[in-house]
Amino acid sequence: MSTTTSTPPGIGRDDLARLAEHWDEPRSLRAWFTTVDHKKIGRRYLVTAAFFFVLAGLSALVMRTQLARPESGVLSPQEYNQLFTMHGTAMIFLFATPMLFGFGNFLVPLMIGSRDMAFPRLNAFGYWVFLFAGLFMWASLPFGAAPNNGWFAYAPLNQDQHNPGLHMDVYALGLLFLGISTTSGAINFIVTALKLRAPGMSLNRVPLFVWAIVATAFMVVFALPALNTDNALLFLDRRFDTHFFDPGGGGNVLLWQHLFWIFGHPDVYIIVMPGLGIVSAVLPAFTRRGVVGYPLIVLAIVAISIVSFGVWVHHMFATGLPQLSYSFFSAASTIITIPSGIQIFAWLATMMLGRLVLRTPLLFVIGFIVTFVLGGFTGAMFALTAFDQQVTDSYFVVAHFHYVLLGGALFPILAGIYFWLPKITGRMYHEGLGRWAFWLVFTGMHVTFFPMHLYGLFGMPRRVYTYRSDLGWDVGNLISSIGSYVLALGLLLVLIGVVHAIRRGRPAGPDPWAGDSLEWSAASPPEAYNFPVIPRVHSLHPTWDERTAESTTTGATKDRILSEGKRTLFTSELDARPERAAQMPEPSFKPLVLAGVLLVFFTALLLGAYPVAVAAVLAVAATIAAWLWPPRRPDEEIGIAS
Amino acid sequence: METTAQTSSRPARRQRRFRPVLPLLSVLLLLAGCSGESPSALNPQGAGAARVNGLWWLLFWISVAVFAEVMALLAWALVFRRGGARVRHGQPVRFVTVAGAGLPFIILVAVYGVGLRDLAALGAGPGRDALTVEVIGHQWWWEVRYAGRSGATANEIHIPVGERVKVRLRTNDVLHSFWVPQLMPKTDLISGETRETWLEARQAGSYRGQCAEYCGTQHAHMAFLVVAQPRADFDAFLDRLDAPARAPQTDAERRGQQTFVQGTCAACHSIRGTGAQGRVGPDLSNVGSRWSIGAGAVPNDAGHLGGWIANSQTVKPGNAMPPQPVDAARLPDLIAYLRSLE
Amino acid sequence: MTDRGGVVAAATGVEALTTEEPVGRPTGWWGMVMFVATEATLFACLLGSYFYLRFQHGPVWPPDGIDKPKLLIPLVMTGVLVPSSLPVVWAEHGIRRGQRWRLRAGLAATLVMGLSFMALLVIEYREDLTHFTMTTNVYGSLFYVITGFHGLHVSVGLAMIGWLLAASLRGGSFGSHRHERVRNAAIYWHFVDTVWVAILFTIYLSPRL
Amino acid sequence: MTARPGPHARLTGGLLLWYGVLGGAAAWAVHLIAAWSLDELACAAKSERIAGVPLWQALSVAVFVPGVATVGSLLVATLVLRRTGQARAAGAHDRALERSRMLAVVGVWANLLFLTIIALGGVAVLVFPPCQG
Repeated sequence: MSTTTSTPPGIGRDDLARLAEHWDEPRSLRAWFTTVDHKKIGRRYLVTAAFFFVLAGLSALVMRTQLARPESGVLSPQEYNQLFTMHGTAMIFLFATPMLFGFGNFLVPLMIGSRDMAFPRLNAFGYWVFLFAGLFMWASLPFGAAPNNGWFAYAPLNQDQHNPGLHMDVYALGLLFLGISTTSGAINFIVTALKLRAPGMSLNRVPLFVWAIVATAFMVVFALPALNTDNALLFLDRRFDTHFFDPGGGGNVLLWQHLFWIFGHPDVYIIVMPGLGIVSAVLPAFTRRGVVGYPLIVLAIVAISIVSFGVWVHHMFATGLPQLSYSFFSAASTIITIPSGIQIFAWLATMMLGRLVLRTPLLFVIGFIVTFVLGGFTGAMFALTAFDQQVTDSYFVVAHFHYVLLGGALFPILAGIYFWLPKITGRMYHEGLGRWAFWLVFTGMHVTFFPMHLYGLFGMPRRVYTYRSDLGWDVGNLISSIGSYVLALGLLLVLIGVVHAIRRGRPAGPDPWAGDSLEWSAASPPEAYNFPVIPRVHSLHPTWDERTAESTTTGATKDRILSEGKRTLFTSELDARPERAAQMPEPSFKPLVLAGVLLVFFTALLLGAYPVAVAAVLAVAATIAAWLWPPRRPDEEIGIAS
Repeated sequence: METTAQTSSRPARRQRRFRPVLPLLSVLLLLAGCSGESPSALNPQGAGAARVNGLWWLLFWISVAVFAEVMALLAWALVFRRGGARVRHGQPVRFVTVAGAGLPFIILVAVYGVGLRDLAALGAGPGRDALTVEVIGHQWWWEVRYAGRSGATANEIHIPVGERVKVRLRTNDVLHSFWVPQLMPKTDLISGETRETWLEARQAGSYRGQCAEYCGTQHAHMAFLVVAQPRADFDAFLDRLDAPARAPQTDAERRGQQTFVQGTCAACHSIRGTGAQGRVGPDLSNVGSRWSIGAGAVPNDAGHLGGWIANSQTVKPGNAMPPQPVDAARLPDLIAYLRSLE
Repeated sequence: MTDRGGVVAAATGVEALTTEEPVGRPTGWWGMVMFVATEATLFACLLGSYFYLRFQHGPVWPPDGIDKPKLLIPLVMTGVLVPSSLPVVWAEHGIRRGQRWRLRAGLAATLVMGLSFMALLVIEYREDLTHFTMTTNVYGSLFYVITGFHGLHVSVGLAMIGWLLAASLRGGSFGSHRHERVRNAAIYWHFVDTVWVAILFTIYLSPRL
Repeated sequence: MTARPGPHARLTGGLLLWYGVLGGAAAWAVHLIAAWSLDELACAAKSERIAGVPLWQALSVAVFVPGVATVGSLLVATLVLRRTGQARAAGAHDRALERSRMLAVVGVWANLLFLTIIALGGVAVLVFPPCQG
């Protein structure tokens, strides 16, 4: 940083014009279908996931209406069973993960000072597949053919002879289809975070949110195959009479549970981890200081994501396996509490040292701490086999995981919505509406789910469509149902707040919160190229750091402006040393086409039109071949020895 | 920084936002007191559930203490770190590691030890030659058999008070889970396998149990009753299991028996000592004395029984019994006969 | 630096310990490695399921009077598939030096070997199907699904190799500056090979242990 | 310390760092898979021996060997922490140093956690008969 070398003056007008020319996409229908811009794709993920959230939430409201009174007849058992299955499946697979992937898509490139994801077209493809898979699954509901076996779909109830009809075919195929999106998205996050960080952002300067997303992505890469195996074997059992889960043919029903939970427990953290990352991202702006103990939080993220793979049998503590086997998993399930504890106390310490700015995002973070801690207690209780055997599959466990998931994912998501809305839309939300929404959501959440602990302990099993009035469960259920309406009202206010901000909100400016990470040094909403000058990062809080700020103004250099073509900078994996400027791909229809062909494939499998499915496979291969077909270049350019 | 956080004993003005929590906690204690009618795990009546109840209260009070700690720190920050507070830039790593890792570590390792002890206690079942009940799960009812006895009953498990009874669990179809909250935690019924658990009731009485593993359309109506009796009553019950069902006494009952044996009923149900030997549905030899119809779906009285026979699908939609074309004139006799079977 | 103590000291010195590793891999390489990682996990789940079902099943395996799998064809298949990685390596090294003929010849050799593997698989199936099928029992299900799933992966690998060959025959596609796709397809092909060894052990050799 | 490490030593050092960070995790994964699958599958086959070895002995090996590997990983992480601390005290300030130091902190803590989990599993091996349901 010597001042003697000739410092180029910031970025010139002509460079800005060239950047706009290379990166801007026209506002046309064609551009809408072909976009590869991570910000547009991120926004679509957010909106689509929110739509599925509304559907899954309405399912829950109908169920709570049914359960408000004993022996009520709002729903038939068949309807109830489909609704609770769709509620769980959609909340987990179609809301939580994609919503957080939406934040990741929008934010990761901005936070690491890049101009896009590593594979922008793959990113677009991932979104289309998510959309199609979500519609594929929900479309079964009006036909009365929705999955009806609970979100973990235990064998052998998922088998053809016990569960005829398309229900579980929709489940197996829908999740396999969706898995393509989740996997491709995860790989994209990993590669983006490894290779596209701004120069100077070594691993010890990576924002905690990015750590969380990358850890999540690694969990997806190693956990999802277990679910895919399970569903593929299920589909074969149902359609082609194999015997994997059929004890009559030598199969084993517990194989389903092992494979499911090898996926399923990491999946809990796949949902919660980005939420924890959001908390770590929100806190600095509202405490006016960095989060305490950065390496410890990184440790917590890494440790949780690894240990989460070794706790799966605690979901099977009542299946009668040897107690010694249980104890290995009990040990891991107990110890996984410690990294979570470290994070909680690091956040508390941050709040106790900083200066609190009590705005809506911070309110949701506080709501998160209260709720998640309570969910954590019951979670640690489940690690103990003896206690687990008493409360598993009761409403106590329903209470537990709603505390963990609403606390660990929904509250951070809502905090994130208010926090980044100015960045995403360029407009501020209405603070009063935000506070009302918080109090309604917080109150509604606890009124709904706290009583479930009690009637769970009082003996009410989960997944019952009704109950008798002489069992002492009436009052608790009625309170829960009332709470669910309060919660829904609060969430409606969130929606109104977002619409209000987009329509009427005052312009936000690039950095309304005086935040610390790089997205706050981009415009609101960001330009198509994110950063006119890719910054050179000098600290963990680059936007609070003058040297980093200088690197984009008076210290701007040609190799970080990169206005010749649609380019961004690749850097080295651990220490982010600049490697090369890379050309980024142009918009394309191919991601949409490929996702569409896959939709045809899965629909054909569902309906048993196997020749169509085979044709679709060929179309998939052809689309991919065309997608990746190398452009023809002169021999000298590509380097052919004559 | 640690000092400021930990020695602050000034009573903080209670924050509005934490108000909902305390009433909820008091609701917990209140409801725990008046849950007498529930099959509550917090009202244990057997050795297994009592073990877990002890563990629960240990975990509960630990949770209350840690929650109070977290809330106190949060409240402190909210009271003293707003407005004009000056930002401090330390890295209180020791505070985080002691409060977030050290203390939890000690608590968790201790609790893990207690958990192992309790698990071992749950595993210590009755001896080899203990009385054995065989429970077979069906969609959606429980078949109950006793080793060495020919008869069977349904949705009702009789055990002698104060004895540890071995329960052998099998399923005829999908997974179910055997759960009597007041007596014993769950054990799943695994297709293709046999599992074992045990029951022990301290006092005579009826303890409600229910299937806890989702098992299809009527998972909600798959309850059963554990009836703990003095040994003499229990022996009498066992003896009745080997004897033929009570013979019809009145003309109406005799006509009812005829309808049962010659009609469609006998295709699925059996009554000991008659021609009815169907094995699809529950054995009805003592149906008149049972606590409910349809595994807890409705009370066992004449009106509900008639409704059940005519069309059980309105009572328990999806169950395996089709509507019965029983002549309206014959139905009262059939009801009278079945009610007489005690 | 020749004595052992010196080497240990150098490797545990602060400079060595702060060496950036991994480093300098292109995005495509990382993408393919992550894809292979998730695929490998999928095979691990399948093979894990095999052992789980086998040991839960009882002492006799294969059950129901099915013979232990014969080894001749699978060993020939191994002899064809495992060495087929060599021409890919050779081809990749060639194109890095700009030698297009080596790319073409190497890919063609691999393609032939891979296709032979698939042909042998068909022969193997025709023999086996006379004894048992996928629906006979869980052993049949495992046998055909695992080998079939691997066969599917070989087909995908062959499609990649064929695609590379087609692109290289056109010209103007790959050279010493542009060979990332060759390397990525090579990684996938090596993966398919490696998995076969695990399958050979699991399906064909382990029942004889 | 003074001689510049050659490429081979650098590669070894770089990989050693990762052993210090993730060695415990890998060892624990091996421990868990081995211990669980040996126990569940042997008991399902109604046997308390594996290839002639009593099951509890096999399980003890599945606890002990990964435990030792985790201790090794812990020592390496501690070494990196010390070396980077010394270099820092000597006035070095480069990104790679700080990055390695952070990874070493993560490694030390992670290894302690994994060691605890393995040890608690070992306690269970001592407490329970292998196949009690």
